[in-house]
Amino acid sequence: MKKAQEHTAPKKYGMVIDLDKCTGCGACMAACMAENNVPFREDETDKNLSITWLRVYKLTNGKKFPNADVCYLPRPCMHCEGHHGHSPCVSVCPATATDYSYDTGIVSQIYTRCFGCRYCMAACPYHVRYFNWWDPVWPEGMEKMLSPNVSVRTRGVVEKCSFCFHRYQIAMEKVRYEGRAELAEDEYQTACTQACPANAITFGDLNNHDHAVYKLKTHPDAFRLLERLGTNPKVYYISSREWVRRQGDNYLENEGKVVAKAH
Amino acid sequence: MNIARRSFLAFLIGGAAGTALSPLPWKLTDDLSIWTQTWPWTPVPPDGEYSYVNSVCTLCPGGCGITVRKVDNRAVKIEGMAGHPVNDGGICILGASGLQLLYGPRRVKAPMRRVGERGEGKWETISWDEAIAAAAEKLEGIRSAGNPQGVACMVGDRYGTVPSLFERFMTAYGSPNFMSDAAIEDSYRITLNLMHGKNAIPGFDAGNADFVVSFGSGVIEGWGSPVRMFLAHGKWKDENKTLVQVEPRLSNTAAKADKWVAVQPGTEAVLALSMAYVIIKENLYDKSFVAENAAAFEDWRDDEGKTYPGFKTFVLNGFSPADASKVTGVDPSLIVSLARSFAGAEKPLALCGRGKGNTPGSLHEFMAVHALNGLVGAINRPGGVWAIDVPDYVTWPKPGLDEAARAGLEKPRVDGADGGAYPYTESIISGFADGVNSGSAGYGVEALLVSGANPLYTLRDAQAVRKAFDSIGFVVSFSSYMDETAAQADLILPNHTYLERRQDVPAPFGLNMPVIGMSRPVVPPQFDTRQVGDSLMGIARKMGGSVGDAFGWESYEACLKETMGAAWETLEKDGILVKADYAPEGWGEAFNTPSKKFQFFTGAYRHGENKDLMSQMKIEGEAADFPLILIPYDSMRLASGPVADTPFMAKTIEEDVLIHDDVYVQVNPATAASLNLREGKVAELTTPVGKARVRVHLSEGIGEGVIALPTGLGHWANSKYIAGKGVNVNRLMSPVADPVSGLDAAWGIRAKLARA
Amino acid sequence: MDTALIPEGRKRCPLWQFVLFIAVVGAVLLWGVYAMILCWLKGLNQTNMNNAYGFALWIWADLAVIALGGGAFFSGFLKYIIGKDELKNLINYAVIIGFICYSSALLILAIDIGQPLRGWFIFWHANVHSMLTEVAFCLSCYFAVLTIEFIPLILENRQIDKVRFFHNLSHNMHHIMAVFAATGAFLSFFHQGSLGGVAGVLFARPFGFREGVLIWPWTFFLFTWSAAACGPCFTILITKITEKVTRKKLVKDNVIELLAKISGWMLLTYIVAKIIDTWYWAVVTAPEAGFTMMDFYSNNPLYGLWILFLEIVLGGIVPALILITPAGRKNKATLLLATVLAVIGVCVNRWVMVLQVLAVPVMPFESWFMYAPSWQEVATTILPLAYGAILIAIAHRYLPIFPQEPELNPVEQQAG
Amino acid sequence: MSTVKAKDDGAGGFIILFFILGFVASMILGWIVFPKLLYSQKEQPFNFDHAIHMDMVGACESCHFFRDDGTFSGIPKLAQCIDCHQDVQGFTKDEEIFVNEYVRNYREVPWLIYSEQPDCVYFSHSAHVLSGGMECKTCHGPIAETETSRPYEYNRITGYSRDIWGKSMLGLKKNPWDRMKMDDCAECHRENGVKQNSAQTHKGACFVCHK
Repeated sequence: MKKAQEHTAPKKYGMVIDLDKCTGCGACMAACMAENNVPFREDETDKNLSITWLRVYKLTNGKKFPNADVCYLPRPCMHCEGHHGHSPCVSVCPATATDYSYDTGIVSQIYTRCFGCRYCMAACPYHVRYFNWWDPVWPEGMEKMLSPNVSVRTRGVVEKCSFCFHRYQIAMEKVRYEGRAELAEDEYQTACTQACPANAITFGDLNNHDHAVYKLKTHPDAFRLLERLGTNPKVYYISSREWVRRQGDNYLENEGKVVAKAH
Repeated sequence: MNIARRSFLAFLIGGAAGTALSPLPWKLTDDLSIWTQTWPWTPVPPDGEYSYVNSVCTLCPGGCGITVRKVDNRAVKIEGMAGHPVNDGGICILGASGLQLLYGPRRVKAPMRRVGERGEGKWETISWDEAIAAAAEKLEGIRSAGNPQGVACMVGDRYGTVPSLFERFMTAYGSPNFMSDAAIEDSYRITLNLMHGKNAIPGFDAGNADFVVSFGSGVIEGWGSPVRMFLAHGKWKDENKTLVQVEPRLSNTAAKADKWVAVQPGTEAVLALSMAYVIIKENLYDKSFVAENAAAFEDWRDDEGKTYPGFKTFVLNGFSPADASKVTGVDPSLIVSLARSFAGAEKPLALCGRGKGNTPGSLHEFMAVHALNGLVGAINRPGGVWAIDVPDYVTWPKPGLDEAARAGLEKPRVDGADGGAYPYTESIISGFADGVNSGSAGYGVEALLVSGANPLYTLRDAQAVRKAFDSIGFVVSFSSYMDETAAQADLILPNHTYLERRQDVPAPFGLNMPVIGMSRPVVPPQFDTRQVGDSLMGIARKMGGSVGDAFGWESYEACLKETMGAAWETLEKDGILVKADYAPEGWGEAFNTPSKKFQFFTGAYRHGENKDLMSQMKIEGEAADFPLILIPYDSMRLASGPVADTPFMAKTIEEDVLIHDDVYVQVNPATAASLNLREGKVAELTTPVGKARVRVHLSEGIGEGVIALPTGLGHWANSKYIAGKGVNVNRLMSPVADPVSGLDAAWGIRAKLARA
Repeated sequence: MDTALIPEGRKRCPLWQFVLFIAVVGAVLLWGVYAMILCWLKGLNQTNMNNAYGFALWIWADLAVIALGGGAFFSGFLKYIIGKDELKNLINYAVIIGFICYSSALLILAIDIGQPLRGWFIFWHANVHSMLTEVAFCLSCYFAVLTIEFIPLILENRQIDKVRFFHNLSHNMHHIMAVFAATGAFLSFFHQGSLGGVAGVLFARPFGFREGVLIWPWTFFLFTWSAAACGPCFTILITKITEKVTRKKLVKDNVIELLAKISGWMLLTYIVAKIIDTWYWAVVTAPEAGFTMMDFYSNNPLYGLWILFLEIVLGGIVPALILITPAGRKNKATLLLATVLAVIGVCVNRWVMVLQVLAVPVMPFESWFMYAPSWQEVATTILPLAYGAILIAIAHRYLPIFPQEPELNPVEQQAG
Repeated sequence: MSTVKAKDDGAGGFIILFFILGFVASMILGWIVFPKLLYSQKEQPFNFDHAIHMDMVGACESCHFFRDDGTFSGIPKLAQCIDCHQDVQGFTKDEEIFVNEYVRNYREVPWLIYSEQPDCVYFSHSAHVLSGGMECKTCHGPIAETETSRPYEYNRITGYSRDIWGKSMLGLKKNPWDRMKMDDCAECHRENGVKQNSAQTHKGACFVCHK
């Protein structure tokens, strides 16, 4: 009665962000918010209360005028693989509301399962997890632009970037309809990747030799955030500036220059 | 214990046991938890059929192609249109959040007439017939009283059918006071007019340049067609091309540039001319271009035999790196190396126009920078500046004029754009307020039509603009949103938003090919609004006579279709019309100056102000009273044109820009220390035209004595998500008329900062 | 008026005094209840927590009260398992204090979660890998045990005891109490430990993370140990306060001293282990993540080395030394000082393991996160104190908690 | 002592009676009254005869089809019905209502969907029907054979269709379509080895069925 299940090689979706190209324009953030029904409030200036699945951080080199320099660093969820899928947040969730899939490498968050203990937020060093301190309210009429593909969250739950997993689901509908086995690289791209006007973000399967990210992650200037903690994140950054790469992790004073690592 | 009590206890225990064995507690617990998962007040967006509609974004002059994702009849997301010649799938933050304007809380939902005091926010909704009649009656009254010139009109964009309809209306009606929002495009147009002899807008083949010197242009902060420039920037990074940013402040562009040249503010032209000095002195310029296709490089003689110094003499006599260094603060050796690298590059390109380019600039500066392009021959060639003819598809016959119209059109303009002072300038929107307030035109302004512009917010010296508005008896706004100007209007005839209307979108600024786009209705009109072209035609027809006769089209769409002619079909189908095989005119044919050559030195320099060039451009205020210089800065995350930030954009405003309702002013730590100010402290910022409450943010990205405020804040009308936050920097600045163009060339203003 | 309810042979203050006390403390309680209702109705936006401080005052309060409530399981363990029979004179009170602490902890947790109506998901959809799941299960089970331990005490009320059924029930329950005490000790070992594990397993939070054995980080054992050490100190402290308030001696000195002595040695061994743990963390664990110890104690307005000194020296070494010295624990003032210091020490430890963990910037381009609780958080944290005071007052008035009380405070036979 | 007396006064039976009374009352409340209170009924806008349509068009996919992007169309929109139903066909009252009230006014019929899953669920028809080869009946039951539309029952607290929990208050099911809770999805997925890829549970990962 039932046909064979979809048996395809496990994917490991990841991202490479070229910080040299990133202009800090924020289009990725807006695209992410629009894509994922992210709520907004009247005062969003306290960034510790503001929900931005993709947050663009501003890094400074700490030097004096005119040697000062800044660099923007977009920070989505890192979808940490940790050690064999044990990302910092997944294992701590008491209700299995967040999960790591060996099939896609995506760390999921199920808002209706989450009961808001916020342990995952304490566990995540990247601050990618956001709590809904308020019930979301859309001004009258604006709920028309809500996407049916992403659940609207209520007060009291944690939310975070999903690598636009619903886009994967939608893309798979077509793949199945057309009787194909595999998703093409460009069929599943995150909203931020698609929106980035500087083409700074590349997204794809880190396991797939044919995907752009596969090669980019081995770029000599590639690094990951807080790699030393063993989080094993799936978001890579590229920067030609040494000071930026050095801010990607913590180093003791006597530790040498950040050198490119092979991955 | 008595029996009754024990029986009751037994009843309770039995009840508890029974309840526990019934589904009630368990199902209730489960259902209550499900109730919390999607509360009754949590919106559940309905699913449906997905579709995509291509259109053009008109929120800025960038002209990006957009693809709007729809679920049944709802538009749910705006994405960049893949393969579009301008943006190829990319999108900016404003464009991406455009649906928040369409579905936003500040839409004007129907025609409205003011009932309370101006700006009080009391309106009555009226029918379209009433609204059209009210406008027509009032305008007819002014006209029949013999003062048609007393009606002024402000539009946002200069080109396209809608601005042309307004221009036509003003002509037929009999008023010379048709104005459009000014930006660097206007300064560039005059520059090309003077140096190329062309009525053209500049196109920058930026992606193909290999050494770009930007004189304060926010290449990645919204200058030109923003997404196009982002893509070019990405290409430079991929191909190891060089970007040098000349700017007093560490902008994002400066940070991303390969070299940031921290110049004294307002001295960019000096630096450009000093680079020219090195290039000429060291013979690094494009000899063939200069010799064969350029004029006034060497000293020259006019018909009467009088000798004039050429560009070479002019530059070599005053702009040595050593001298320029004193003014610009840039090390002479850096100027030399910069000039050498620029001239030595295969495809160098120099850009100017500060920040996003929302305000015009000093024409001398534009010409100085463009002369650099001329020196290296970066004109009409790959990687250079191309002169693209202004859109010319609006070719309607002139309207017939009656006596009243003819008389009115004879009158001087209120903004001072005509006559001898500024022969190259069509309109000077920044001069309007002064003209009204001083009555210099010799007649009063009785009515104002505003479409696509938000002058009360975007024009400098907001107090003077407000005063002018207050003196005008009848203000009609055609805005889709309750912006600052609409809030002060007497009558609002709301336009469809760009996602609900069909309208031509002329060439995006900076694109190096002639392109016409067309926006189309993505969703049906959400409210009782009307395409502004139809509203205007309705007024004209209601007025009748020669004014009505000037608009013979059945509707705006009929007008559009007729105007587009053969292009209509392509535009309907693709939303864009591209001349794919377009190539710029060769050097031999490119110039239409009297000499038919590239004019290094033009009449514009003969205003006896050559000496002033070797200094900081003029700004308002005295150094003694105002020891600091305040410069505005632009950010992609802050929409600073007629449209304000969407809620999504407001979310992205950085923590060093705004905290609650207070804006941060960027101050160098040394400056702050001298003023006894610390990080986060509240301070009072005073300029010759206004004062404001700000907070101090210490920044090493700005030099001593200079402070910076972001543009795009300080809205007072508009939605609660952006209104009431920060300060409108236009309120603290006043326009400075450029001596050549008359356009606002203010790049800053003197200021002081004190503890509050 | 309520003399019929007061245990025989014991003197209690006049009813009006009692009612006044309850009224005053009750007002504080109501304030806390008001704040609690605000949090439930309006949500956690009533707090000053934010996305950097997902855990804050409440979780600290939880950890602290559970550590302090550790007196119950440890004295139960000593009495029933080890056989320190003298402790029977204090065990009742230890159980009540434990009951208060644990019920408070559960209440605070119910306020602290974003979706209280879904709180049961932690049991139904339990993730066995999560320390919090372990906490929730053991905490609830141990609370049930404490309730069972508390019930025979209630049944000893003069009027209830008159009912034969209750009398027998109470009697039988006393007999099997050893089983519950053993269960309680076992459960406590785990949930005290898993509370330590809450911070210890956060491998991406270098301030909290500790290595360990199997799935348990060192903090797992340190938390159990410190609860066993400081819980009894809290029991002693509360007993002393009760004695002060009721103006009579309730427990003989030898009982107190025995518990104090055991507590002292526990504390001493704990603090040695804690020092080793801190040292290993500072020189091995943290540097591996790229941090020096001073990274955690500088560049911020609050957390300095002083807090380490307060926790380890003042709150650990000093009370331990006092308590293991016979003179120290015999002297009323030093005994009291030692228990206060030990209580502070363990509370500070719980504070840093919750709040400082989150305050430390982990991404190099971030700065320290600072936090001050809102009044709603403070009120709901004080709520258990008020509730505890009231419960103790009622229990003391109507239940024969202290077996030695009649002996220590003989009442002259009254007329009528 | 009073307690001793009470024990002896023969009130034991009385007490048991009251226990039973309480027990029975609460059982009635829990099993009969509560479900009545919990669920409310709505009638469909008009009756829909699946059987007659099956005779005419032959297969479910004729009306409930996949769109070209692989998404499932679900309940047909007016546009699909209009081909056949421009004018009143046959003589049923329902047909009259449909044509006169909806077709003529271009109003979509506000059908109530028995199998509507909550917002947090992502259900892919293509995965089940196209890749999994499942029949419609497996989840939807023999709806194709029905001639009338049964009333739509929904839970007053959650707003869910009753079909999710199922008719049985105990959650018992005989047929796969009797209940459509997460456990039912998970059970079938487990049996068929569908994406058992969760790092936490080694069962189905959450994002397979949730959004």
